[in-house]
Amino acid sequence: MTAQQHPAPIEGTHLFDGIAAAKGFELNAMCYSFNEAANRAAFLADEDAYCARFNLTSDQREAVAKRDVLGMIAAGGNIYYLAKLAGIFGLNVQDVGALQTGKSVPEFKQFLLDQAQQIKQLEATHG
Amino acid sequence: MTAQQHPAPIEGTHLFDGIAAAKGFELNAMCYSFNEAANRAAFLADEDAYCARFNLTSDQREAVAKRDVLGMIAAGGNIYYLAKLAGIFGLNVQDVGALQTGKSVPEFKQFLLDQAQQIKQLEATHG
Amino acid sequence: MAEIVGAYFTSHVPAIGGAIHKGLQQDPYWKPFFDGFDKVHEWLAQVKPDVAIVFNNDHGLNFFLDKMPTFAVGAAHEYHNADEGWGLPLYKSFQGHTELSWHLIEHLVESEFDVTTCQKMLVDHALSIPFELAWPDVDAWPVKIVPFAINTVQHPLPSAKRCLALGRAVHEALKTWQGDERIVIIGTGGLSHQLDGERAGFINAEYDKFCLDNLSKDPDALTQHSIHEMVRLSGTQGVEILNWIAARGALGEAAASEIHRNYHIPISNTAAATLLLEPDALVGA
Amino acid sequence: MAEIVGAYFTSHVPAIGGAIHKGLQQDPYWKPFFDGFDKVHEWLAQVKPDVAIVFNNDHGLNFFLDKMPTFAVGAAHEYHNADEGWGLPLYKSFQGHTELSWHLIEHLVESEFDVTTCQKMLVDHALSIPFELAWPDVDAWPVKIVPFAINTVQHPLPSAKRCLALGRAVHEALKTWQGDERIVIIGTGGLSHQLDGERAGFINAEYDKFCLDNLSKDPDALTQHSIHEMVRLSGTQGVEILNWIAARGALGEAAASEIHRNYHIPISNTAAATLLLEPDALVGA
Ligand SMILES: [Fe+3]
Ligand SMILES: [Fe+3]
Repeated sequence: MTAQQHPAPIEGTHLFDGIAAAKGFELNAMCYSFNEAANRAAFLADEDAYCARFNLTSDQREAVAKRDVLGMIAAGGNIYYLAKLAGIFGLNVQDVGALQTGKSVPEFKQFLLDQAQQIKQLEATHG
Repeated sequence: MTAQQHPAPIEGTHLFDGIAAAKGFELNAMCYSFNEAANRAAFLADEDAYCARFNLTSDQREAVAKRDVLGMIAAGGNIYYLAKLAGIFGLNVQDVGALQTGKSVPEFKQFLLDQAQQIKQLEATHG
Repeated sequence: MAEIVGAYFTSHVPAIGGAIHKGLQQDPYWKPFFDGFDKVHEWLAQVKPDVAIVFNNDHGLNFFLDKMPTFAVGAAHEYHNADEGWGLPLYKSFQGHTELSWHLIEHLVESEFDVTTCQKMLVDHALSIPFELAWPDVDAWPVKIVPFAINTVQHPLPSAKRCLALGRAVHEALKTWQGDERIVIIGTGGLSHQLDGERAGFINAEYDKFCLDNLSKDPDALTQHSIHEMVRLSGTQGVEILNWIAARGALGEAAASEIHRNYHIPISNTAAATLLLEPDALVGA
Repeated sequence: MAEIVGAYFTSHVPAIGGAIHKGLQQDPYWKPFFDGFDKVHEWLAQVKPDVAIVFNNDHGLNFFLDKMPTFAVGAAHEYHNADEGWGLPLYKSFQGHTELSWHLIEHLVESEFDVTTCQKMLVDHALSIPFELAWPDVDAWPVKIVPFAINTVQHPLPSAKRCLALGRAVHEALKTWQGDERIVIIGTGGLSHQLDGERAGFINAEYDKFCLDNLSKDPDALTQHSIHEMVRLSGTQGVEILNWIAARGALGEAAASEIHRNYHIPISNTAAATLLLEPDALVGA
């Protein structure tokens, strides 16, 4: 099918291609619904009922229940939509980054700050 | 703007271009809503209120009130959406054709039947 | 290895659905049109397709002016019909072939076609009627589909040249498809007709003949006319021939043979046509 | 005669909106980023644009997977922000320039770009934040807009080459526009960042420098990488550089001069950059 055309996978990276999208449609549809405040409230009021309404697969339902971001991605979730679900749990992109990389949130933030060193290295190389 | 790029107009023909679409958006949006039976019923129950809800322009409102198809087109209506409005009035595409060409419905139907002669003419020419 | 068995083209006038529903196939008004399908049934029974790639146009059911794609490609697991505004009985649903959809989409975007991908898509009479005509007595469609919707509503429309190129890019994509399906290409709509304006009822048999004569052997001939010229020649809705042109492109660049043609005036406001083409050489994918 | 005054590029990280809202511009974390806008304010006050053509990407507000366009063009009278899922204060609305939108669309479809036209379109932080940064103290935006949304969500994405060509086609279209506006081109998003997966937090200053160095003089250099290579080099969301590439194309084929650059790591999970380019020759339209 299409996989054969793809070059080597990128470590720790999951391209949201057609195969992922076909798998993740229900989960992403639920997350997209969270653009509306009433839907966020309905999810918080009865998470099971809300997930059932969107026909989540069992993998998707389990990943949502566990707040398992990598599990959601494995089940076809796309980060742009998942970010709306994360917002309901009060999680920002650093929290989500920490969850996925196995770091604590302060560690993940420090990891980001440390990357400023790349600029100094470049300046040293290129003058 | 874009008009200058266009070749000579086609008699009796109104291209649904950007200028028409920008003018007709509200009317077409109302007609598109008629895909839902509840909306068709709401229009029939209170035409004025329904038109007001979609912010029709006065030209659009007048054309709808008069069942004036050419007026709707002049006000930016597109036939694919207008056909849904026509359906509410029980009008099919021959009725709409008659309204636009100033023919009676039987005359318009005969006009269509008569065009079968084009085939005989072609056969006479091409053998 | 997948095989392209040929292409089937037909008009999709909504009233045809009503005639089928009422069983009017032998009525004098309808008989000359429906009689053109005996050969289609025979051919389909012979070539036995299991996938259809369908080029059609939406009539204000799935797309509105808020988001009007030039080329939309379905990538849904299933496609449902819905009320088009007239409260008519709904047509049967279709099974999608999502893997093939994404294979085509991958190739099309790589080939610089800027398609809109639709993981949900309602289909209207333009897709259902050609199927009702082709397989009149089935409970479920015998083929899975990949539907393409070409913008014939909001000008500017894609040119005939661009639509032919879209079809040909689909053909190229099929060459690298690893499945073993038997694929039929379908183009729907037209031929000449005009629903709107003082010229409503316009029909042009000469231009229709030009299109029908050239589709098999020289489809590039149809790309000589601009959209404006096509509207002049075939009417505001006659531009649905764009679906036929794209479908012809999907059959490949090689010449094809016309194995059946029916042309009748009028069905409703339209010059109605049915056409079957077979590729001259067996087209493996 | 319309004039293209130059191009303004910036990251659009949602957290920037929060920092503006809380007045954190002088906070040590934010200062190195916000200080990069003094020059932008000065430049805009000098070149006084009244129309902006903006290349950005939707983040799941206006588009969903049911209808995901490769290239969408706004043709609305006005564009509103809406709740993106976090219940944050809404950003100001924008006035559209529908005549210019349709002029561009006519040219683009004629040039075989298969755009999706949007007569209603919600805009998200990707459009609003660059405006909040550029004109921080206005009650209403001083420019009308024509927004372009490039698909950076659903793979396959359009290639860098295709996005550059899209921008260049916009530039060609501007040459035949009869208005007398002063047009600024805007590209938003990036630079390198990755929100998802085990590689979340990935940043690549070397690739960002390659992009920034080449945008002015040799934007074609950015088209050497496939989308897959771009994800590898810049992260899953770093592909928002596609918006910058399209915007650079709209400035024209000629070389341009970099008149300002700011680059800072990190803003949120992102390498944040701000860039101003001016065409080397005055570009009349
Ligand atoms: Fe049609
Ligand atoms: Fe972004």
